[in-house]
Amino acid sequence: MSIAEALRMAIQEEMRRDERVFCLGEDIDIEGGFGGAFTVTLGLSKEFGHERILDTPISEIMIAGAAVGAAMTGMIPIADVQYGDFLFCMMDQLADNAAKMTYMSGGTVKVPMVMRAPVGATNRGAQHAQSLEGYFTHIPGLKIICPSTAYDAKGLLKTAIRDQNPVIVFEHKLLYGSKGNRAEKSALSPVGEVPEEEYLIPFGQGVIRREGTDITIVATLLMVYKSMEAASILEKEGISVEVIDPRTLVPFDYDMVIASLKKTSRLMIVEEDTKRNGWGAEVAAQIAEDALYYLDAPIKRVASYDVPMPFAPIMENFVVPSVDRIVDEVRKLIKTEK
Amino acid sequence: MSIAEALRMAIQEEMRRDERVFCLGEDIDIEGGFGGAFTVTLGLSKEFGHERILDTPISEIMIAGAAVGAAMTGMIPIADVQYGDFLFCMMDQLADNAAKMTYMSGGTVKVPMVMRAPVGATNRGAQHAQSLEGYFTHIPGLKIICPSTAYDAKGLLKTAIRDQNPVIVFEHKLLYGSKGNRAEKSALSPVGEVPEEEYLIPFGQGVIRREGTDITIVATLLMVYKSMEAASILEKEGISVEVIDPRTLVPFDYDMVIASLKKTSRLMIVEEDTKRNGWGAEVAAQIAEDALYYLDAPIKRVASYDVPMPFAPIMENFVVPSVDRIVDEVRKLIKTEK
Amino acid sequence: MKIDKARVLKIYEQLFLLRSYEEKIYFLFLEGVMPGTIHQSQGQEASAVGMLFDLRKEDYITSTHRPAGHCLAKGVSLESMMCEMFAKANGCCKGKGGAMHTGDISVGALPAIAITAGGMPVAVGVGLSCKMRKTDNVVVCFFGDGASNEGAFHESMNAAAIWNLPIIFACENNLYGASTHINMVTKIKDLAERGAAYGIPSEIVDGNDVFAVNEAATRAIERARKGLGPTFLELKTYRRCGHSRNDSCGYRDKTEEKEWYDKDPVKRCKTFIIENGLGTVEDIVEIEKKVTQAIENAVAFAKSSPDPKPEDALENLYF
Amino acid sequence: MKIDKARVLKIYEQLFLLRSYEEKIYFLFLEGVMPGTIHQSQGQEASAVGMLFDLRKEDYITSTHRPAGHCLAKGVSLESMMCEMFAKANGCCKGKGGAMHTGDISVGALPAIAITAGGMPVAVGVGLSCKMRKTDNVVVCFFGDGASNEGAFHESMNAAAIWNLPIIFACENNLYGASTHINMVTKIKDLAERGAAYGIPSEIVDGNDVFAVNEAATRAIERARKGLGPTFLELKTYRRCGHSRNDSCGYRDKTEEKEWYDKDPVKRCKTFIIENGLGTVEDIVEIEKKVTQAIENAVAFAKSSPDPKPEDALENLYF
Ligand SMILES: Cc1ncc(C[n+]2csc(CCOP(=O)(O)OP(=O)(O)O)c2C)c(N)n1
Ligand SMILES: Cc1ncc(C[n+]2csc(CCOP(=O)(O)OP(=O)(O)O)c2C)c(N)n1
Ligand SMILES: [Mg+2]
Ligand SMILES: [Mg+2]
Repeated sequence: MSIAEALRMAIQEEMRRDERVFCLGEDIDIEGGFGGAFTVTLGLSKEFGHERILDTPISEIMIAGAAVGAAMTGMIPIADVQYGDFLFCMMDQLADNAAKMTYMSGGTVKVPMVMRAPVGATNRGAQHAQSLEGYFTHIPGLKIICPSTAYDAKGLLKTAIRDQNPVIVFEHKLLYGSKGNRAEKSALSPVGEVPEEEYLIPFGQGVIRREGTDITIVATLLMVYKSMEAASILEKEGISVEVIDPRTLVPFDYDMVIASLKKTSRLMIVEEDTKRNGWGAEVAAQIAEDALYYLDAPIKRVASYDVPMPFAPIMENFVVPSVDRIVDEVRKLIKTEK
Repeated sequence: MSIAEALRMAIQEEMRRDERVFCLGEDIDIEGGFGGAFTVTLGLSKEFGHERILDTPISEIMIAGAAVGAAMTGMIPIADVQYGDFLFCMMDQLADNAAKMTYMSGGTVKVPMVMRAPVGATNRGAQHAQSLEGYFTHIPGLKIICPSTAYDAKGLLKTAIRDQNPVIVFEHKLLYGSKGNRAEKSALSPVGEVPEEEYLIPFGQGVIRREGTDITIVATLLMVYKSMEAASILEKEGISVEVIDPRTLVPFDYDMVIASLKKTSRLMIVEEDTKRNGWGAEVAAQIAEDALYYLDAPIKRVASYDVPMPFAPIMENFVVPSVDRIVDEVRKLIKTEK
Repeated sequence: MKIDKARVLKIYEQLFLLRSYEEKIYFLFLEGVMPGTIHQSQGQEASAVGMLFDLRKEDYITSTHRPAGHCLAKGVSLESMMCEMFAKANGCCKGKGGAMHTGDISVGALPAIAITAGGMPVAVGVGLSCKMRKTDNVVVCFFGDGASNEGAFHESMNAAAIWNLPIIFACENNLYGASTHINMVTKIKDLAERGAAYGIPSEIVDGNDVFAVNEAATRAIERARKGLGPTFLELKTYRRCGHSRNDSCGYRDKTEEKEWYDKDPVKRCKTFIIENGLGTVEDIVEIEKKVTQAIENAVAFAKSSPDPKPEDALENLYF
Repeated sequence: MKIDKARVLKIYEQLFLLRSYEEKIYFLFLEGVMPGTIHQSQGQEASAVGMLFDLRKEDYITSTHRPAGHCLAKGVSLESMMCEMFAKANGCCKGKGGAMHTGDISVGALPAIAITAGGMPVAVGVGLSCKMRKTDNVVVCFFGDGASNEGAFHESMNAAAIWNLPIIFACENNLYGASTHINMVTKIKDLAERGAAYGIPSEIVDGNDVFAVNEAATRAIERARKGLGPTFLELKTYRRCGHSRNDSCGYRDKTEEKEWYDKDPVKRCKTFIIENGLGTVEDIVEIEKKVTQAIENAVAFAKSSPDPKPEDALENLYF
């Protein structure tokens, strides 16, 4: 099953289970339309009607604010952000209202809402390419998740929908496996097993995608796959890489990373977000605070360079971490000796 | 001279020097009004008229966008953000337009603009208290400065106005020294010498506010003063603290910090921004990548706890780093031995 | 208009409560016992009371940085309001919200949102929720003249219109956004004209006449309950106080102030009652004594209430 | 209306250029030689050409995610546009901008902004700059029907109005925002009604009649140059193409499409010319050959142009 299908199934199951759950967003299920930019909500209005699959005007402030208001008063909105970049247009509603209402009310109000935001560079230029994790991990009161497989996508989204707090789901455009008109060139579109029976995945539990002993790579979304590829190349050189996919950034599974470091004593963080103050900065800082003594080498961050995303594929491929770059950086890091 | 006066003088001098420079913002110089929330632009319309000291509607998207458009076409806008928190309302214009225009245009367009944003907690609750540095240091294409003295305020703001790129100035509410109706309870309002003759302060050059040998503290704005106070308390215990004020966050003076670490081998970052993914995370991560071997202890970040700012002073004082907390953390860090 | 004696006296009691509460807060603030800042609503009582007098507990309001009147009129308890102002642990927001964020969801008052127009998109969501849950509850969304120039206003009005949401947009036009006169920041004569841009019926209302406001509110609320959609009410009113804490209003024309002060909504209601024999001077005195006492009690209660513990700051981040 | 022969033929040449350019791009895109996505403007040529035909080089435009027509009509060179589409180093944005951000400030075309309505506040700043620098230059701000529901639209219209800025707000109402019909997302009949909410004079224009558009533009530009402030023009038009790349427009009514296809602005102009004897079939053929050749040359030029170097990505972050 593709990630797009897994997400759709999660929404469908939760909407069947709980009538308070509904979707809103731009072009999410217009008759004859796209089902959202990446087909996740395609066809859901057939079963649930257009009241619960609510197509909105192009009004991001309203979309986010409406989600907050509905969540505060008994509903469970799932808002579709057509491209993650547009989160900037709703930033105030998310940072000042969604994230703060429970706290400002002294715990008397809850805001159970989900924002789904596609991220990643796909040759569309600087305003449709950003990975915005680092902006949102910085906001107290939000939970941030980033599923990289169909299994995780379904299990984590269902957990997000049942969470009593605002959750932002970052989904990667090249991992959806969207079909037809909405298919993406150079997409990876991993297909994964998803069990028949219902399951939920708790937040804050990473997975070890590959075991290794020489170095620990922490990566999310598309970078998990690039890191895995790098790992198998490096294996041939006798370098054993452990790849950890934290799956959720807030909360974050530091236990798993630290346990891994005790073994490998080397840490590399691979993210598509730009480097300066990306989510990787926080992970590096936290490890430098809590697990410094396990390290035998500097903490290396491999991230998009600190520039807006350029349009030309030649330049985009240079800015976004590539398998080659990961491989090179690992080699260098392995060489450094304390 | 107070920081508010120093900023006003910088604006005045630059507006006299270059007719392209103008100010815009809400309530910045209405007759009989406040001169901005912190009196920085008070009275400027007398000399420059209301065309160049432009009072705007409460329209943050427009204010930021208008600054971008004016900057792209031959003007040099200085936009007043009444409270830094409202930057979230303009986030898209700043992140997607101001920061990207030069790059997206292949270097054919310049965007010389300044956004002035007051930060800091002053018993106003969660929506008028935020320190937003960490959100903006993450945006490639912006420059971020944070003057903590009158001398720096004038010199850095003048440099910002002459810069060919978008600059965000974070100013601290408790440091302005605003007078009369706009004075702030519990304000520190440092008064500082400002020379007669003109001067500019280049970006990327920190200052050592106090020399020390046992530990390096990197702090900005109000936290510089709290760190200095902590340092003098610790001195009595025989702990010698070096306090570095980077003055600008983008670019950042890593040379100065690393030089200091060669001496002290211990690093603490003190920031009012919330901890997770605050600007201090980037500094810690960068040091863990470039200067790990100089460290004899974990990198400690003392920051606001990861919650929205509570209203009650008792709680606010607990959330924001206090002199006591800094002192305690330094003591602990000094004890830790590699 | 239903003007039976009891009702009118209750309305006066509300007006007087809002006025006395704010006056008391002002006094306490000057004493220096209250932290932060205050944005008060003296002079605008008729809009809060007139709009909310007939709402049900299950109906909702969204409010602004100037929330005291709205909250009290919606039924947030005097004690919990006062305790919040004193930053006490038993304040309506446990001391975490403060003067700009008072509210109590259990009586339908969402915690006030201090970002100008920031509560409007939230009101859209509340209206959507009332509709989707198939209730006939309504939402009164308060905002100011200045807020009508925010993008959030535009997106919210349009959404409420296309979805026929049970929302009453109550624009308290007190002529100023902070120090800025509305004529400096919009070219149109009446903000009510903006309703047409969304297909929302609008009315201009004398915001200092509590009965006029209440009549307009009654019409709008009925439309909303019937599922006929939102209404935009422009309530023309005026601040008798500064924008925030010690603001001497140097930006306001003194004759303008005088004119409006003469239209004091509290006095007007009192006069109306006496002149129409709906109540005696004794009734009035009675009410005022009762309210004044209640406020004194609330202050005493608040002062003797427990402060939050510093570490409480780490609670309630998540629900 | 000044309809001298030369002028009319030049207008046709422009229309045909825009149409042929987009058709060529579409073809190349299907071939798979172009990266990313495309948002094309077939069917909307009359609005770009009619609005911009009489602008000076010193005047400005702001554009959208659908910028090709606007850019070409403002004078961005065909070669630099084509090179940008091919992501070449000598594209109008050096290959860094791409299809959604084409522009060339040296001819007054700001790099297009792909955030819906995101260019409108920028246009306010450009108008402000034109006014403050005491020029009589004007700004044509293009946006779509969908953009009119963004907060940025509201804040920009209001600011332009109060400051009397020399801006022409050109709303290309092609009935859809992506797959969403305008009637689903706004209740009003004509978007032009929104001008009144800001005190901005508005006109409804047949956006598929290049001469009608040009006349309205002429009036609006004159007002702007005279310092009389902004105008809001609603240009009723239609996409002959998908919203983006391979979009089969399954959300559009086929009879609606048929009706609009019959109003093809390029054909209409051609017919007008022939019927009114303003040009011969030969003149037309002449023009079309010339334009077609120019486009072929541009494609050849672009294909043979150098790619950027990977490391070029690190240049131009700051000016
Ligand atoms: C987004 C935003 N911008 C600016 C402010 C600062 N501010 C607080 S109240 C206010 C004036 C609001 O005017 P209006 O909407 O008329 O309400 P009033 O104060 O008159 O009740 C301003 C500018 C804010 N809180 N939020
Ligand atoms: C803020 C924002 N929201 C959503 C989008 C995605 N998007 C791109 S074009 C478009 C439709 C715009 O409609 P309209 O303004 O009518 O312009 P048109 O495409 O019809 O030319 C949408 C929703 C965007 N680019 N920016
Ligand atoms: Mg007002
Ligand atoms: Mg459209």
